[in-house]
Amino acid sequence: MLVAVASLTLIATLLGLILGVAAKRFHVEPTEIVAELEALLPGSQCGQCGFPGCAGAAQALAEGSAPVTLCPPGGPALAQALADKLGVSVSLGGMAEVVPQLAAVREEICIGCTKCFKACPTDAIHGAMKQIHSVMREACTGCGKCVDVCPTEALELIPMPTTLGTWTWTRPAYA
Amino acid sequence: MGFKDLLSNIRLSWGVHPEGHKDLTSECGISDMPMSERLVLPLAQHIGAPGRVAVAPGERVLRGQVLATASGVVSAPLHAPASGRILDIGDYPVPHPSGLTAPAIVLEPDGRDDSVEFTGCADPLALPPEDIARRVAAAGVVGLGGATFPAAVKLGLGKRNPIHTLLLNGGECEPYLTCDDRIMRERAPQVVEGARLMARALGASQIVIGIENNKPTAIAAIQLASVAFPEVTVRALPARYPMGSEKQLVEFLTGVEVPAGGLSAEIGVVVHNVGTAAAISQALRSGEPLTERVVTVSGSGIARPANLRIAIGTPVSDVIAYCGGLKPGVARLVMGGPMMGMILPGDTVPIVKGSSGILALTADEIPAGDPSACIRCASCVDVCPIGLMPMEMAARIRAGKADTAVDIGLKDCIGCGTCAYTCPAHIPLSHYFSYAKGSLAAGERSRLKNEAVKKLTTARTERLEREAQEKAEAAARRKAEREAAKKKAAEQAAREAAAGSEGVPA
Amino acid sequence: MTELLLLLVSTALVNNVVLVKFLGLCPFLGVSRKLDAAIGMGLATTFVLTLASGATWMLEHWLLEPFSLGYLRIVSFIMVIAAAVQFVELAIKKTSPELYQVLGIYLPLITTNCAVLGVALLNAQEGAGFLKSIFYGLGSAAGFTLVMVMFAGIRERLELAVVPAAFSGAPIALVTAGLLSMAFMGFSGLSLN
Amino acid sequence: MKPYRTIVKDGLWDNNMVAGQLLAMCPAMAVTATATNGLGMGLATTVVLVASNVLVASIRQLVPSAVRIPIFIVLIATLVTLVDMALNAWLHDLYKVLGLFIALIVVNCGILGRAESFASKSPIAASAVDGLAMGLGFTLSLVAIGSVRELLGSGSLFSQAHLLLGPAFAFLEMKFFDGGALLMILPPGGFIVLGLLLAGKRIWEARRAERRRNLEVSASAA
Amino acid sequence: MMAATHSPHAHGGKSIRGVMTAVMLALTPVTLWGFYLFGWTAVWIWTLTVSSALLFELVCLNLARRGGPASLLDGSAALAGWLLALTLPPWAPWWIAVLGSFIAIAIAKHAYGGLGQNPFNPAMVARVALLVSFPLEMTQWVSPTPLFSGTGLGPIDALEHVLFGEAIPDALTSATLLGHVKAEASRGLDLLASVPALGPGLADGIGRHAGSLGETGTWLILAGGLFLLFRGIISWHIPLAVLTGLAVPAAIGHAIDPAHHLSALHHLTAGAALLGAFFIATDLVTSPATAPGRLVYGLGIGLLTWTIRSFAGFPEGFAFAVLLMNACVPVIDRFTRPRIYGHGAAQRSAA
Amino acid sequence: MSEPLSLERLRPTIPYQAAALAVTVMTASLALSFAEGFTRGPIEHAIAEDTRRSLAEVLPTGSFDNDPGTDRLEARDGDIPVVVHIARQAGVPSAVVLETSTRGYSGEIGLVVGIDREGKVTGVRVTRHSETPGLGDKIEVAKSDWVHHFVGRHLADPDPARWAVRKDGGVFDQFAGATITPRAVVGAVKRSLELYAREHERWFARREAS
Ligand SMILES: Cc1cc2nc3c(=O)[nH]c(=O)nc-3n(C[C@H](O)[C@H](O)[C@H](O)COP(=O)(O)O)c2cc1C
Ligand SMILES: Cc1cc2nc3c(=O)[nH]c(=O)nc-3n(C[C@H](O)[C@H](O)[C@H](O)COP(=O)(O)O)c2cc1C
Ligand SMILES: Cc1cc2nc3c(=O)[nH]c(=O)nc-3n(C[C@H](O)[C@H](O)[C@H](O)COP(=O)(O)O)c2cc1C
Ligand SMILES: Cc1cc2nc3c(=O)[nH]c(=O)nc-3n(C[C@H](O)[C@H](O)[C@H](O)CO)c2cc1C
Ligand code: SF4
Ligand code: SF4
Ligand code: SF4
Ligand code: SF4
Ligand code: FES
Repeated sequence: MLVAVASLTLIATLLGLILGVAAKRFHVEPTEIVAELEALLPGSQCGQCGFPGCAGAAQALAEGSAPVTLCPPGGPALAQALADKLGVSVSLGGMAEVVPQLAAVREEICIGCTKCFKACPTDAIHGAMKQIHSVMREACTGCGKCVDVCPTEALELIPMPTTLGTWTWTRPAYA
Repeated sequence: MGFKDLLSNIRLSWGVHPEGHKDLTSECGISDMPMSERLVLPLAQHIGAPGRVAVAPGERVLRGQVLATASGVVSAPLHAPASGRILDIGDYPVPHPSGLTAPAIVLEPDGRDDSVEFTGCADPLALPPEDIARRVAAAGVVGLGGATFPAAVKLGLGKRNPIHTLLLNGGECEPYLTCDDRIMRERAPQVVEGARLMARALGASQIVIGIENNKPTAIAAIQLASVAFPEVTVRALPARYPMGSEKQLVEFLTGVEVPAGGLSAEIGVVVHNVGTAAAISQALRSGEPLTERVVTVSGSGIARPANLRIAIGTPVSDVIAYCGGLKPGVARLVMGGPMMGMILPGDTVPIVKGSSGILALTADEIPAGDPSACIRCASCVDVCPIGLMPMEMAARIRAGKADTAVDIGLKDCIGCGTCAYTCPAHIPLSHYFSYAKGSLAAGERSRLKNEAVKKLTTARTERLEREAQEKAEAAARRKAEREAAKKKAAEQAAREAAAGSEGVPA
Repeated sequence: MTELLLLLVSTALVNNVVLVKFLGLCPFLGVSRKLDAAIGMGLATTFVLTLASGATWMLEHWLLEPFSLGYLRIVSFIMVIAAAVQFVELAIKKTSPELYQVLGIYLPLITTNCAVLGVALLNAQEGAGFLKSIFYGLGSAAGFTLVMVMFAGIRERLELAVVPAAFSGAPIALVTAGLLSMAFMGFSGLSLN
Repeated sequence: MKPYRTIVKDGLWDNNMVAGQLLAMCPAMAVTATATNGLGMGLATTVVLVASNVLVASIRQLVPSAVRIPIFIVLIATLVTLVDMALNAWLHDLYKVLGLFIALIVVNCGILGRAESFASKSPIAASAVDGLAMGLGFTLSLVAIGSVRELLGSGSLFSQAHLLLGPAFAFLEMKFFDGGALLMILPPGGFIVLGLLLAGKRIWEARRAERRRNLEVSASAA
Repeated sequence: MMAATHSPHAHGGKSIRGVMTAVMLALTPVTLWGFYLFGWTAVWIWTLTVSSALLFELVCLNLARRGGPASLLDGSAALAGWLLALTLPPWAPWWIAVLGSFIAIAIAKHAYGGLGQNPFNPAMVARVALLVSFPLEMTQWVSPTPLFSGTGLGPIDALEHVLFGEAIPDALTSATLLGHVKAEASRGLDLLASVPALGPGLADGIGRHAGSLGETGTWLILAGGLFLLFRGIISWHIPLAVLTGLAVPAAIGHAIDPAHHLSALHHLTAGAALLGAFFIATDLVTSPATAPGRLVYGLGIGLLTWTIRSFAGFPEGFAFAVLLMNACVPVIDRFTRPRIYGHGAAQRSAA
Repeated sequence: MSEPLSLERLRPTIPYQAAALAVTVMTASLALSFAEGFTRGPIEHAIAEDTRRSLAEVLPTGSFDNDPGTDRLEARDGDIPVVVHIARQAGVPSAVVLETSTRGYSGEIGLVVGIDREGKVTGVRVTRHSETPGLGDKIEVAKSDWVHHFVGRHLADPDPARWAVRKDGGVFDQFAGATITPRAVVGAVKRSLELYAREHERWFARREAS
């Protein structure tokens, strides 16, 4: 019995030592997943995802309490990138239905107050004081902040128009 | 057909033999179609940047006048097919499956046919190579084989890669189409001359003209026309779709494959369509730009099938009317061949530089049968000329994993539709691939946009911070100044108080 | 030599650990969604299983048997196995984070991948020699890897199939495992004499 | 911390060891040729699970993470060996029925799974409840699988229950017909039956969800 | 405006129904021959299997709310039932046929989502499941009782037999060649001594011996198979590889130890080898998609069949071999993808 | 917990880890060793009782008064090891029980065969097997009374040629769909009888002499 206890204890001590050393040797810093996720997000802090901004969205993603498709401005490409990062699979089916939006200025009403210009998180609105403002299609994420602040309701969100360059074949219907 | 060709024919394992339907038009000589009353000339008729408008509405233009100039490295100018008045510049329906409109110039011919002065050249073969390319570019010639790549740009490839061979593509493997066949039969000397011009521009020492063996008359005509030129060889190709595809043609005629994602020029080969060759010869001899092309009008739904020389911009409806109109029972209008051509959303769209055919297909000519599940028969694998596994790619795309379809070659797919043609389950395979390529491109666009947005937001945040800091600094400065002033004032007041006089409020 | 080879065949195919002996089912079902992960898991298990077969043989023959400590067999075996697994886990975590992410919670579970302990215990029960023990471990692991790979291949294909909602995921995977196991019954009674 | 209700519901149904997590599959497949065996394995496992959860929860503060798995597993193995010895010595007849399962409990990865994912992070009482709920959920699954396999495979239910539970339970033993589909009591049957049961569970849950939705709709309409 | 339809605007005209019909056509001669050979019970079993397969297909399609009569009539279910019927004992009880169809159609096919989605050959899944579940019923063979010869049962008696399962008259029971060999081998007897009937008679190709419909009529099966080959329904790779994979080890084994190993010819003509090589291993859904893959797959089936026949507990291993190789198909497909144009070592120098 | 802080600090250190494992294992092995000490006796007793009972099952009641479980010797039948238990009535051998084994359909089948002085089978039981449930497992008494058919048989009843399953021309039933298992058991019983016939004098003599 003594042999049993002594030898097993000895082995255990040895194994414990080896594992302890291994744990030190092979120590890996836990990755800052939240920071990495936030780096992927657009960073426009627009709040369309329902979180107080991209940082909150990243936190929720890391916790798994938000789907990777949470960010409308990011679109399917971002969802895919997030899914890859988190190692989950994603079905972009539902995402494609969300038509990207774009702010449009009704020029006849715009008074050039520059409120929208100041509100836009992506500097997508151009125009100087007292001049008609216009929206850059390439930069606007459709967040609607400008619409909220416009005093004359000159701004509205319209679906991003399709051109020959952006048109794509639709998904074939499946029998 | 030589023994070697026979061997290669047996060795080839890809491709299909669609029913040709070429007899509908193969004996119809090329005839001219009268000018329409209104021409619609889209600015983008070629691969690359759309042309830049050079005229204004209401302006009168002459035949051959530049309507839009080339607007980049890969672009081509657009010329007026007739003299007349510019009615409008705006969005008009164009030949595109989406049915969308695109910027176009509308020209009303006045029937006078006044033209600008053309500077032809009696012996274009004497021109220096750069001159040939320059004149081709000025004439607005684009590839007439379907891809509409600006021909001059391709002629410039010789500068970057040593080109040893020019291949002339007389495959015309699409069913119904006979326009290339007719051009080779009727304008063989022009085709050969065009080829020699291009070879000169490219610095290529040999010219191989490949023609499918179902066009014996054309082979004979081209052989006759090229008999005096030792650098030109004519090779019969097995009649098999898609023999006319550049990659297949190159491999068949040279035994070398075009590297994935690369150009055939990388292996010293450039491919041009026979029609393009004829157009180049004509453009250089007469100095006239490309404003018309030969179009096969065919299909069981057309009253009088024909091969017509048609002015660019002519509405399809006029073409159909000229050919006796549609017979009852037409199910589909197609521009191009049935394998790769596009469905036309309507007949108001114009003929463009890339239109090789107008087909009116009846119900028994088009695929019937609803798609059902893939039975993994692998017919699609067997016929794919690229060596892809179409059913596997389609399954991945259907499951929402287009990105993994790329891993197994989606980007290598040439969209030839051979797989869909053969699929017993009627799965729209090539549609899946177009869809996936489109959504991947959309994804890429949105990724780029995200990056741009990200840059913009960071810039804005930095700017706001800077501004805030500047404001703060300014405020601090002002405060310091105020404080200093106050101090000074206080001192002064103190001094004044000390002096016994009334203090002035600051 | 032929005997050892036959032993390999018989442990890998006829008495397949997973499909016939019902050992190691949790990783078999859990890590078979991707072919690459399955191969990784198979290799990790092969390593651990072979290592454990050798280590437990020594334990058995140098300690437990001489001092008749049979009652400590389970505890001592499992301690050695657990330590070996944890070592492998730490090493993979360091050397290949991708593999680590894929194998996830299953790496620690190799410990109780009952195949490892099961094979060790069976070896002890059979009183197999050292080399035979090692080959027994190797053959079992090969069988494990083999069915993992086949199964993962099928599951990758099932991901693309239009499986009815009631069956998609675990249910159809289990039915597939059943059919696979049924196919392996073809080897039952396999004897080479 | 989760409320007890959730812990219990998780263990019995939502996060059921077999039907939800696909853990502890080996015993779930290996011993379920009859419902009785399933019951025996389930009960034996429950005892060990509760004990190991309690033990692990009570020493969790002391265990360094680098060696936690070896420690947990050694504890579990010791527990099992102790139970094995005790039964063998003093309840030998029961041991002859249960012996097979007890050796298998050691390798039941579900037990370590609970130690890792619940007991090592929860207080003792919650761990005990978790062990009990998980164990009973496990038993439930095993009996379900065993019943279907036995019924289809040999036309009976709970055969030899009196050996496990005592003669008073002989009434459980039922015989419906002779013969049956041998496949069901062979290895493939285990997988297939569990697969079909899981599909059934899905369908049932979907129906229930739909019914509840319908109720809510009609309630809100009212 | 017409809806945007993608090219191609032409189709080759192949259809699933056409493919399945061709296979059924190819099976007709051997089936009719089997009817003649085994009499009315065989007719009833075939009818029951095929009709119940269609019935289960209809039920499953309805449950999945997929397709209507068009999907039902694509022929795949009828074909699966047909092939299963060809592998069942011709005097089996009715519930073997019905249960078999259920397993093939509902479990092996529709649980996976129906046509094209199943990784395992439905008919073989059903056959193996039946064999393992009911070894008795599945291994009771009868000697041929040709129609009109007076030895067999009339249509009504045969139906009664199938439905009410009276015992098969002892005088009729017999063993298949492979079953006989296995039984003798299990008693440790020498083949040369114990199987005197191993003359060329067994390989006569008309198959006047006990077995399933698909094990008899060798020449007719071969003819049907060649018909499919020439119609381009199946490619030559799988049949050739299967037969090679079976014949080569069989020949070697027989040369080394004729007392324990049947000759290659016997292996090829006995049992399900030919039917399997041409009609079962070639099932499009469950076989690899590329030529090299098909060769690997076929060789694997042949080799495994020989191994199981020669060494394992079952007299016939074809069905098991098919299922085992079915399971390998995704892996085979993955590692035998064709080389994509323009990738890899294809840059041959210009001719 | 009074010193969580120091524990926090201690836990990651290597010696602590090694010690934790060592202490666990030590406690475990101590506990097991003690338990083993306590249970060894009762377990041995229970096992002996088991053996005795299973031997008694294949012997006629009241045909012996010794403990055949301990009155044993080892023999070989070809390459199969056989344990011979001798039952005595007042010291005189009255019967033997052979513990033997044979290869069935899947793996070994363990058997005990009781044989009385005249060479008649007094009982057969299968002690372990892994035959297919539903097919080959009818050799268990719990499943079927098949093994009872051996009782009273001896080498001349039936004559040796018919000591086989019906399928092989013998008198014993095979099971529907399973011939291999019964064939194996019939063969093993026959071989036991032959072994007995060959060797029993020696067994009885040696024992009586000692
Ligand atoms: C599937 C496919 C089929 C094609 N068939 C032809 C053809 O029959 N004739 C042809 O000239 N070009 C055909 N092309 C286009 C050629 O690949 C190539 O772009 C063209 O020959 C280049 O000549 P171009 O620039 O003068 O048009 C085909 C392309 C594809 C993808
Ligand atoms: C779907 C179905 C499955 C059946 N399965 C079996 C079975 O697995 N085993 C069986 O013996 N009888 C089965 N039967 C019952 C048979 O019809 C028949 O009653 C039985 O084989 C009588 O044979 P016995 O001598 O074994 O009692 C089944 C019947 C049906 C309808
Ligand atoms: C799944 C399965 C399990 C089997 N198990 C046994 C078995 O336990 N015992 C046995 O003798 N035969 C078993 N067999 C063997 C077959 O029934 C074999 O055909 C039979 O033993 C040969 O005897 P026969 O001459 O009665 O056909 C099994 C077969 C199968 C398919
Ligand atoms: C050449 C060919 C062979 C076939 N062989 C089988 C077969 O062996 N078993 C089967 O169930 N179905 C067979 N089918 C029918 C069909 O493919 C099968 O039911 C599918 O596996 C169901 O998804 C075959 C079909 C064809 C075209
Ligand atoms: S929707 Fe996207 S961009 Fe807007 S705050 Fe949320 S994560 Fe940031
Ligand atoms: S919606 Fe308005 S505020 Fe938002 S990005 Fe577009 S322009 Fe800027
Ligand atoms: S469309 Fe693409 S996948 Fe289909 S055959 Fe052509 S190249 Fe191959
Ligand atoms: S041709 Fe159609 S049915 Fe055949 S494998 Fe390809 S996609 Fe599937
Ligand atoms: S119980 Fe989980 S691996 Fe065996």
